[in-house]
Amino acid sequence: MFSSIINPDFFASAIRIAIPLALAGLGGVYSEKSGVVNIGLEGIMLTTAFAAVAATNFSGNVWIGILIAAIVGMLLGLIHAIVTVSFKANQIVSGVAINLFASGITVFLSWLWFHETQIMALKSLPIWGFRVPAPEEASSLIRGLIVVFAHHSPMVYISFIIIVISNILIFRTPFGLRLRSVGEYPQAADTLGVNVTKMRYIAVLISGGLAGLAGSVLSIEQAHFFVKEMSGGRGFIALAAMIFGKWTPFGTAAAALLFGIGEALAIRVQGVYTIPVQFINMIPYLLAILVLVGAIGRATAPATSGIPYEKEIS
Amino acid sequence: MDKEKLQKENLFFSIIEKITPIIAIIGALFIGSIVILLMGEDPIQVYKMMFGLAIGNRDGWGNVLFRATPLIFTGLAVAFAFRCGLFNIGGEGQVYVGTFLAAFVGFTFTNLPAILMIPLTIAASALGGALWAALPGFLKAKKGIHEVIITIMMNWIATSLTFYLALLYKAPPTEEMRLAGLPQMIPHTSEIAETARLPRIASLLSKINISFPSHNPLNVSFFIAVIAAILVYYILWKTSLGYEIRAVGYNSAAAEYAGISIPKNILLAMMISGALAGLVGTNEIMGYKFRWRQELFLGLGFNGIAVALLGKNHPLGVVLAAILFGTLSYGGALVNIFTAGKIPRELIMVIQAVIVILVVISDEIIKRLILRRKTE
Amino acid sequence: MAQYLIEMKDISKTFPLVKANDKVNLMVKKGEIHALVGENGAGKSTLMSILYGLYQADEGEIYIDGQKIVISNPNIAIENKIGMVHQHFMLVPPLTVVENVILGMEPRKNYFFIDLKKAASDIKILSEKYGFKIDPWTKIEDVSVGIQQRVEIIKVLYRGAEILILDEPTAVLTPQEVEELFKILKSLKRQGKTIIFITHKLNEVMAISDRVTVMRDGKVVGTKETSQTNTSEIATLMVGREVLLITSKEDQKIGKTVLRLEQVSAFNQHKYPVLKDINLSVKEGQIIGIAGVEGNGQTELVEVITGLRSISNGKIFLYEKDITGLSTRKIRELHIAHIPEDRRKRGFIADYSVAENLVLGSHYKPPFVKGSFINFPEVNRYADQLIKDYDIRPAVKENLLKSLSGGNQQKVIVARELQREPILLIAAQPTRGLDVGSIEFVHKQILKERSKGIAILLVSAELDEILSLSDEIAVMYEGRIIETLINKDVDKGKLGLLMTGVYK
Amino acid sequence: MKFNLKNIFLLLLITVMLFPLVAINVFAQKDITVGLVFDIGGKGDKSFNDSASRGLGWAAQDFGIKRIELEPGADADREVNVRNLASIGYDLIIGVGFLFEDSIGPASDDFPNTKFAIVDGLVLGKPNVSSLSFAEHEGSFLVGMIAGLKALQDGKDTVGYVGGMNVPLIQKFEAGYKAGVKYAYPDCKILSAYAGDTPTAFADPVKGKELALSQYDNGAYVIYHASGLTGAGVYEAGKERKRYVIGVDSNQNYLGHIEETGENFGLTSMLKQVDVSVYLTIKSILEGAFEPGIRLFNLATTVTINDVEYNGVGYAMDKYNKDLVTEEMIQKVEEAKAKIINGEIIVPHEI
Repeated sequence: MFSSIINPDFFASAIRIAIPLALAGLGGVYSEKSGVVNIGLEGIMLTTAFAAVAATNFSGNVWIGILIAAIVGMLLGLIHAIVTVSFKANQIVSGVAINLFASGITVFLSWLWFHETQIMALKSLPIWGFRVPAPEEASSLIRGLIVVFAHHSPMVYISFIIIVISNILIFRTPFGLRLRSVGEYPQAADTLGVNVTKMRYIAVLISGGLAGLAGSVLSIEQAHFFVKEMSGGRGFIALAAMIFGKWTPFGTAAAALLFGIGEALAIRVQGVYTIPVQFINMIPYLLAILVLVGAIGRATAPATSGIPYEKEIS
Repeated sequence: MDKEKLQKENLFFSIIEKITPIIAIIGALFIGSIVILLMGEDPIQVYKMMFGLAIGNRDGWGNVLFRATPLIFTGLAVAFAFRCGLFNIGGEGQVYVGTFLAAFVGFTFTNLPAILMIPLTIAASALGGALWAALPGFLKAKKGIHEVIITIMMNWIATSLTFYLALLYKAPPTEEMRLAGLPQMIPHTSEIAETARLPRIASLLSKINISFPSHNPLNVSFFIAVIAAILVYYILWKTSLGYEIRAVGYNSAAAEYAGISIPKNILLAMMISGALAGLVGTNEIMGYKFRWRQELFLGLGFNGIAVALLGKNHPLGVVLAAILFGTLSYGGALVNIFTAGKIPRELIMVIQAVIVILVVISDEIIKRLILRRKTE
Repeated sequence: MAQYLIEMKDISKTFPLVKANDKVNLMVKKGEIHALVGENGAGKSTLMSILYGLYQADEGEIYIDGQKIVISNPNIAIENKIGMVHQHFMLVPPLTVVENVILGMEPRKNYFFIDLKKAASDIKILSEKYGFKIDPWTKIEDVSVGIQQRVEIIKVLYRGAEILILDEPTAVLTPQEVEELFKILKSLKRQGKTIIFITHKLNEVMAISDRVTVMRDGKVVGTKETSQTNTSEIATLMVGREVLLITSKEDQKIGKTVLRLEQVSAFNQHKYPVLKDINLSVKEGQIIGIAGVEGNGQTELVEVITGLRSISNGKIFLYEKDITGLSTRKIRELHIAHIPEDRRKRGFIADYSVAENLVLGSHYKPPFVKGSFINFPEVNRYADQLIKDYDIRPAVKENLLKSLSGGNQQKVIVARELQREPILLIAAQPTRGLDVGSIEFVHKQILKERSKGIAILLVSAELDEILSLSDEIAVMYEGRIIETLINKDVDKGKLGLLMTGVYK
Repeated sequence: MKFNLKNIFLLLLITVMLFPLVAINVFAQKDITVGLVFDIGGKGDKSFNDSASRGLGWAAQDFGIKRIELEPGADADREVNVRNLASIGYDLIIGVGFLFEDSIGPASDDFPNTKFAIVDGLVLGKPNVSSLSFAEHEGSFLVGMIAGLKALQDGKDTVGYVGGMNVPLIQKFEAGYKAGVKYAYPDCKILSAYAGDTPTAFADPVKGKELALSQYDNGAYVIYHASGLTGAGVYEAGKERKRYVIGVDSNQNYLGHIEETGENFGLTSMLKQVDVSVYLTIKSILEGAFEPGIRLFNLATTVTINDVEYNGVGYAMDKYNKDLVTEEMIQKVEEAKAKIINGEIIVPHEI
């Protein structure tokens, strides 16, 4: 019974589920490190999930779909940045507005362009990596490792690379240093000639772009479909992962993996034990709350996250 | 600066600030009309149809107010919490739990007379919402965990929990269903007792010989919503409780210094907010469908946020904004019908979101304009 | 070479509601230490922010070394070798010293990465040259204020600054640290650097500067050679009238013990001990001054007495009644008044009206409530009375508190607290950031309360304030009261040494 | 913008006054008019709603009717749509999904001259409402047999089932399917899972894919999905793992086709002929033979539309799966079908 739940496929499944969470959570990291809360991640994921499918169908190429998703994500990020950085409006309000907007615009455009509210992507991403050998050909360890790590779509590997690059970018480069300082103490950064507004724009744009990739993973890679409201709250779980991951790329990715494991577990526990399925479905969310309760006190948000930078008051 | 000039300026300030939602609405309709143009339709015709059909007759008004009612509750919920510096995104879950508890009381205590039953059911819906908001409130008050993410998680948990309960208390199959050998499709609870139901406006008006379409869903719950709005106003601005809640919202450090308990007020504000959201049960359960089924409530909590923003977190504003959203929602559905599906309802959702964004932006622009003017 | 290194000509800058600089002219010679003095709000910081490119002047011109330049952002200031050490340190607490220093002009390796090693060794070299002792790898949040200031100076020097602007650098330092700073400044001057030194402490002007420019109400009212002027002349220029620097104080009969702390200890939010075995008592008619460098537990001391912070050990007594662990509200109900140290943060609710702020903390009790409703007629009557009694301006009770000047905001707080007929007054930094007139007002009120026989605990970073008001002075250092002195016997030097924990 | 605004207000005013007039003139129609209001999920779900839409399309082609398709948003939209279509003179209004019980019930009293039909729901005792019901468990039994036979043929021991929202309606599919598998292959293990508790469980392909992958990885050889669009994810998983999928409602066999390799993994589909029921209902009105009450569509129902014979429920055979399902298997299935029709086999509709 146990081995039918916890096995290599289980971990592979956890990784797949974690990828969009990790990408969007990473978007949250960039944005919050710069001092901008982005709860519009959810809406950006939804919109870009649509954009990816639409662009794939128009162009006949999945990579163009993914690219367009990233661009659309950045455009929504740009809106968030204009509203919150330039106009200094409440960041949560702006994020909520983006989420509302996403729910409407995606269904609206799918009616307009495709005359239905769920659209199938005409092309899908290939699976990369080694062929999983038949049981008799290889030891179970090698088989297991291939299943867990070497048999995914390209976006999984691209996401790994993005996570590693982000960690380097944030902690080892001038850009990262400026990013962190802008979120912690924008006045200080400003006095040293770091352009706070520019840094925040860049960060929120990157955040949108990453959420866009996350959206495209959902629709192009995982579902092969766009369905209304398909982001299903993953943007918010991504934020929880970001908090639990202490606003670092690796931490966020690890937390996303934890949620991936939680959901993979919820999927597999069904039918095996006689717990009502409704309670199993609560697992990821209960996990998120427990994680947040546990994380507080150990993690601190960037000091000015959520607060617009007002130069005049000094 | 002399007193008169100061007061004049304050007046100018407050007038401009108060009409930003109107500017935003006009802007959003303008953007909407560009979209309609791009779709090859005539925006004036569409808007004419939308507003004409929605508020051009009694049936339309009834439907608009009926749709506004739950939004008033969820809008008030968001606004109330906001005054305490809290962002209650958990309206959705609080609505689920509150409405379920109302239904539960409604179909369980069927022997009580209406005079007990109606207040009891109303109290149950408020209590359900309040309880569901208590945990995020508690975690915020005691541990400082941001309420936004917790309330969102609580939404999903409420979805699953109430669904489980709905299965547990699902209505037995009717005679016809048994005969046909058909199971109940999506579970809903039994209907609530007659004594727990709120009368429809149509039946009240017919007693005083005013004609009103009898099928119109508008019911007494709308007045409960208006009363709730008035109560919220009085609580926030006229009582010491409201004074404390707003003090915590404006400046919690100063409130703490003045001996105001921050955890207590956060918990209280969150629970009152949840109770307001839970009161949606008066409309949907006690006044409309008389039984609980999950998809009745989808999206009410989130639209409440938009309503609160547009209403500037003021009860009167919330009521007006809810009526506007009710109009857009009902008008949108009608436009969808009368243009034979050419103009989808989702256009309305886009317009709503644009309104919210524009309210947010125009507030800032106007603040700046005023500042600049003052400097000169 | 031009006669002046820096020439700021006819600089004007208007903010919403205030004209911060009005046709200001400032001339600074190369290699001098130029003091810029004035009261709070005189426009010193604004002028320097313009020079550093943080603000743009509405009109006026700036010449550096005879060249006209437009400083539209700090980068241009840095390019022109201007550096600024801000009053509130511009350091990012969770970052290390080296990260803070290089922020904005990071040395790179491989075009992409920060070369932290090179940066750290550069900083080592710089700090040795000027005699600082700084570990580049520690985090800012872990070092003392004095060290932080040195990091700020290094930050400026690292950018190759020839002109250093120091905005009230001594405000948070002990007298010993001030000495150290002055040594550093003199050594910088020897290396040919030009220094602009903003302060409102006249003894510092006399001790360090070559020339002094005095500002008042956004205007320059005079520039003098320091050697050819004296404190009273500068003071007169500063305030525009003769000032009474020492408040006269009558003898007062000391009564019963009002407040007594017994072995009180407390932690901060990181479970780090911030108060250690505090013993303290305040008697009727007595002012106990708490002296010490900021951040040595004064804030926490006030917080534990007022119930804002729970204590880990010890007891607090009011008239020998145990009040340990009571809520803030209960403590306020025992007639303990509290003028909080951070006015903006704790003292009032900026978006409430004057009237609403005047009942803050009493808002739940009759006569201000009837049932659970607020009794607005009574609140308004009370507000009008207090506005008149304490001369709060403008005398409009409906005004939001945020629209008032700092002095009037403080008057609202003082009025509110004193009107509650306190038996104990805790005044923390009661005159911080106020103009001279308001300071006099507050001091008078405090002494008036003393003469009524009320016990007063005064916490202040202004040594002069402590010295002129208190009967006894308790010196705090690292969470302990290390010495209690009778004011008459105090010598300032000894007090300074105590504040740095030298005498133990 | 200003001009625009003035216009809007002016016209608004005029509209309010002229509303009754406008309504009559613009929307008066002469042809037979049919309104179709979708269930949650909406058009494009590749199964239930699309099937209804297809039936309407057939009727439009054959009879030249005028039609409108609407997708309700909030719950109250259902009633608004039904009522308004009736009030502007639509002849037949079809509500797809049992959720229309609440709105069609009262509306049918207020509009006695309008005909209504409800798919999957029951509105009884009204002379102008037809309730279209389907014996999904019977169809599921047959595809269950195919799944079992396929596993047996290839020497596998496990099949799977993925449901959408965990509700009695969908459990009916599961019950029939399980019975069918056991009938054909008594030792076969059956895995079962549901996508969730909300209507979105019918539209969550991401979840569907993970559910299916977990079943495939635990040995399932064939998975039957009754989960609307969530099933799109099941097909994705099937193609990825090279295992079989059974579709639902419409013929979804093509979803299992991989263009690049020409392989097919859509084993068959359980057909729930909503299209047929919609078509027949429209036809009955044209012929003046509208039947109120329950109309049950099961294996015994036989209809011929455009020279194609349909049952009320059934399984799909086409070019995609003709090589997957052998003649022998079809023969066995047809035998069982006959037994169900004559009552020899009683298919359970509850698990």
